[in-house]
Amino acid sequence: MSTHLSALYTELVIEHDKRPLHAGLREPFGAEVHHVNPTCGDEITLRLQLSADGAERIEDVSYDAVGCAMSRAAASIMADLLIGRTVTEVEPVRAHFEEAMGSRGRVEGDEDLIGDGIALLGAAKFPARVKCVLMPWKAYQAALVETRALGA
Amino acid sequence: MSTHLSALYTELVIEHDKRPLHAGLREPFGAEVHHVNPTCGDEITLRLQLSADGAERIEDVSYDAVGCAMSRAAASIMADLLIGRTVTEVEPVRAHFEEAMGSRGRVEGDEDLIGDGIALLGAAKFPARVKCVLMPWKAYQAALVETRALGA
Amino acid sequence: MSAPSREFDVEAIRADFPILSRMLDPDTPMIYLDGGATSQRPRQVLDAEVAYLTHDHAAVKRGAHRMAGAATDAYEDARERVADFLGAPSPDEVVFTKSATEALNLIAHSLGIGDGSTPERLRVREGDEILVTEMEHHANLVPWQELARRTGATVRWIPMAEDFTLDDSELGSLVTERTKVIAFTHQSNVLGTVNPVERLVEAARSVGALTVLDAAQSAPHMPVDVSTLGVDLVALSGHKMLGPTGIGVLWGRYELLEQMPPFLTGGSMIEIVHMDHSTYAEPPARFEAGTPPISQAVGLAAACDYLDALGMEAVAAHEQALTQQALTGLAGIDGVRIIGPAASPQRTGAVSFDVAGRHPHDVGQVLDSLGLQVRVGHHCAWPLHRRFGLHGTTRASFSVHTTAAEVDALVAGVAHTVDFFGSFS
Amino acid sequence: MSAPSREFDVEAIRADFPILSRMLDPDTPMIYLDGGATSQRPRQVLDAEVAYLTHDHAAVKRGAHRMAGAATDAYEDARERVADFLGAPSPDEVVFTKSATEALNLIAHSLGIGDGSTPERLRVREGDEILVTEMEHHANLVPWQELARRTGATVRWIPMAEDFTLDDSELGSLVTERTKVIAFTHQSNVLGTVNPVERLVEAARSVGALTVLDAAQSAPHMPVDVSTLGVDLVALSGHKMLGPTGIGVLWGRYELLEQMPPFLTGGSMIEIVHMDHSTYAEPPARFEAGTPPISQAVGLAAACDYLDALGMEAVAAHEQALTQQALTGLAGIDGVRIIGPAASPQRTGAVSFDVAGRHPHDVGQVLDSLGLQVRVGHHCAWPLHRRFGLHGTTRASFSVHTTAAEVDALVAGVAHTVDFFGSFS
Ligand SMILES: Cc1ncc(COP(=O)(O)O)c(C=O)c1O
Ligand SMILES: Cc1ncc(COP(=O)(O)O)c(C=O)c1O
Repeated sequence: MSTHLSALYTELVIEHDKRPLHAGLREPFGAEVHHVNPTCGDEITLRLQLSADGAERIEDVSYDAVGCAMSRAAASIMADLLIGRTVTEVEPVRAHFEEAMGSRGRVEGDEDLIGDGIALLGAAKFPARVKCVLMPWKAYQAALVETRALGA
Repeated sequence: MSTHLSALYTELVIEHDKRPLHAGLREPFGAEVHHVNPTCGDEITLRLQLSADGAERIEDVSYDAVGCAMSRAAASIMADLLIGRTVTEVEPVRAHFEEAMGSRGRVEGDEDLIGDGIALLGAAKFPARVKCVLMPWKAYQAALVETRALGA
Repeated sequence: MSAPSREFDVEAIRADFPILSRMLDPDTPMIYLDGGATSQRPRQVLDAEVAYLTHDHAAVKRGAHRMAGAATDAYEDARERVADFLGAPSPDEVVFTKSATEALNLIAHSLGIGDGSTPERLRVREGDEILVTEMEHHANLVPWQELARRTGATVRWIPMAEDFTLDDSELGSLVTERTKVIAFTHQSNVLGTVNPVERLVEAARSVGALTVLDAAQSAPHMPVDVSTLGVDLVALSGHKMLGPTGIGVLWGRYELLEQMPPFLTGGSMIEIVHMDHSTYAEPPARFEAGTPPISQAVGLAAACDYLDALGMEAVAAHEQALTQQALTGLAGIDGVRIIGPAASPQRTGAVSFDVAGRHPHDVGQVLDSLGLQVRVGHHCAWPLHRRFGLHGTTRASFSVHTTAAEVDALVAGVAHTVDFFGSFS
Repeated sequence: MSAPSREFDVEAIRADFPILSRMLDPDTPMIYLDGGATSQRPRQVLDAEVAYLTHDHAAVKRGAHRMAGAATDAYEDARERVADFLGAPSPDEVVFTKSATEALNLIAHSLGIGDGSTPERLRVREGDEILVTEMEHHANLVPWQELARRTGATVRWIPMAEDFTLDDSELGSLVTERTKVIAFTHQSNVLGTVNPVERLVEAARSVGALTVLDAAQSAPHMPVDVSTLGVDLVALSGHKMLGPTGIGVLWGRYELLEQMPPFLTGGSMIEIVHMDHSTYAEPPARFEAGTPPISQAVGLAAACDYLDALGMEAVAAHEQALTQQALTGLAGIDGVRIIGPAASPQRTGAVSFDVAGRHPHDVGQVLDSLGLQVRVGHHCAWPLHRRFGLHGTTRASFSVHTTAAEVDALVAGVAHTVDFFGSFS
């Protein structure tokens, strides 16, 4: 088996794919978005609930993800990174993860920031997979914009 | 000067271009057609008058041709070949001329049939010029169809 | 494993395709099983294009100089070559487009913009119906949806039967006096299903509807003869039949093309242009606005030469054998389900399958690690996948250069994939 | 005769163009002066395309396998390269089409098919006006006529002044609140006239009209920087700028592309497809239905590399010098009249002329016998010719590989032509 492959499908990724964290669609939520990757047909429905106190604490991220192991694992890991932190706190996490994923392997990835997200960076060398892994994050960003718009 | 060129622009062609036979638009006529070569913008307006006796004798071919020397000479030579003969008589002339023009020089051309038309066959080797030379004949054919339709 | 036919020397063919010697990793040769998406080009096609470009290139149809003559000859000879390949009665029935997609868009747009001078048969209007099938590639579906949106017509479709062929049991009620167009694919790019052209043509004729055949996935794999198929308009792609990208073909009966309004407008398709109005040239020029894909036409003609030298019957036989080999091999793997009519001997070109519990993207990734280049996803036939409750499939597609050994490697690779994912606790 | 600039080594450039060594007769070298119709390709462009095709070719954007990745990278890198060549702020503003003609048709169609969700600015409707110029190539005129016909809008035009530049004295009354689009060429393919982009953009802005620039005849010859031109949409052809046929470019401001409805529909431009409706992807994908001209994009990127290595300022200076040399030489021949602004130092690329009493076809024929490949006729700008009472002109056009000696040969050839026809009694 090629080393590429073992870098992609780690035990951790398969574990997140099989038993995704925070999966399912829950109430309450501030906004719900639906994203599609038109090339492969993958879909994610994502709901975001922020605290009402103005601190923008992420009280819940719930989702329904149809897709490959990488994309489902990415959603699981993301939800776990987001829940309980404020939007401001997770912004550097998101930014670093996106940068590393887009770097084709040049940016190593800081485990202190992105936690289990490290396990996904094997996909950075496969441009077709980068989209899979980033789709949940794009959905989160869109949900954030929408939540703010609805709240305003 | 290349031999090709002298085969194209013979004294005879230039003479027909300068002093075209039967040029101008005259009455009476059975049908008038207007043809255009969209690639070079050449135009011919052609009128055809057949005898009223059913013999389809070509009593007059009158025309106004805007175009290169080859196309103007072709109109002049054609009118001279047509006038006074019946449609049936000139059909072999037309067919042979068209065949020789389309043959890229393979068909020699029978002077007994096409008379001065022989002088135009130098153009057969230049695909772009074949259209110029055949345009008056196409106009004649269209005018014939129309004359018959109007007469019917 | 069935041996390739004696006459069909795959190894000699492979030597014509420079890209086939590519390695993906130092020890992983590339096994190209994605000809259904785009084919590779034999050296003969590359060379024809380069020879044209280094010797005869100029603008076509617009020049009096000798280079323009040479280029025009090359381009028009290519049109004759393609007409001949398709059995078309005249090269004037062959329109060069940029792709099968453009050819289908051309038809769908042209049918929507006629005016009083256009025969009713060639005008899709409010209340009219366009009949497609549930297995269409997006290229033969979305343009019709858009035509319907613009005109107020309705798109209806022949549904799929469980056996992955068309369910034409309701054909009688789907084809009505309102049906203006029946547009369908010759061979499904996913299922490999070959559609019953004759039956659909007959149904169309009974109500005076036009037939539009998407031959993008048949022309590369089996004889396609427009003089016997009975359809009115045909679309195909150069790049799927060993030719260049950037060129496609619309074939149409001349008497129809002659009455169809132009789609793209501009240079070379006009008769007379004034500032406030223009008139248009006869087909095929009417449908070829602007500078056409000249060198690509030359390349496509060389691809026709290449395929005809092999013989399309032989190509079909070769690919049918590979297809049967793949179907048999894959069906023997636990958890693998063939998406397509497994028993059909006619089918060529492509085999799609589902691996239970595994997303096709993951399947494709493992196969890629073994050098196997297969396509995954909905293959631009999303409604078809939805119909069968699938998000996507994995598709291996075969070409003239595919060997039985490569099909064996595919089967082994899929078995390995199942094991690989099964190995995680 | 002005010497070519020191840095601009034309002989070295010529060595890159294999076709330039072609002989037309055993003693007649080919002198290619028809780059305005289509340019020739340097070896670097041919090689880039062949390298891609023999090493990386696969379908783009649709595959998970490594070949698809390589092909997608090649294609998207080409988009970045073209964006960079044009000074575009983002590659997402670059749409690959099949030609400048398709790019202009795309715009004209898209502006005609919007619905309630499309901003008014991007919808041409009954009563609206489209302003063009009297010097437009048919590609930037006929699509607007057709749009007007389909929508009930009106095409108006800025007329020509006697000096072969635009007569913009009535611009104030031509540009009104009804004007939705001002479409004009950057440089005339016949006259060489360079239009006052800034003034026209200003006029358009004053009424909120879109500006569409036809850069087919400027991009190959002078720097074209969309970030400073101020126009909204730009069309150009690959094959006129040393690149392949079968590829063109539409550049547009992203905020406009984002709101424009798609033109061609099919695979790769969709978001979701159902049998009865579909939604569409973001630009540029939205405007690239079907398999795009992949190897052609790679070739075009190589052409951009080639031109940038020479430097577009240097290219412009080289061609301006040749143009001035030709203008001076031709003006000295009795009976020859320059059709174009003889005094303009900006103009590059093309010189058109009329030989008194001689049809351009006959002029071109004599020049061809001398190896001089020039174009004759209306050059797809029929209304312009009609305006000046001409049935056609003879046009010599210059490229990076044109030498001062070739321009001398042109001038001598035209003098010879006049003598030749004068020699008949
Ligand atoms: C059945 C079918 N029709 C149409 C097309 C569109 O072909 P192209 O992308 O060359 O326009 C394809 C290929 O993608 C296809 O498989
Ligand atoms: C000014 C101008 N616009 C548009 C075009 C059309 O370009 P293409 O034929 O590549 O579509 C041309 C070339 O013929 C041109 O000269």
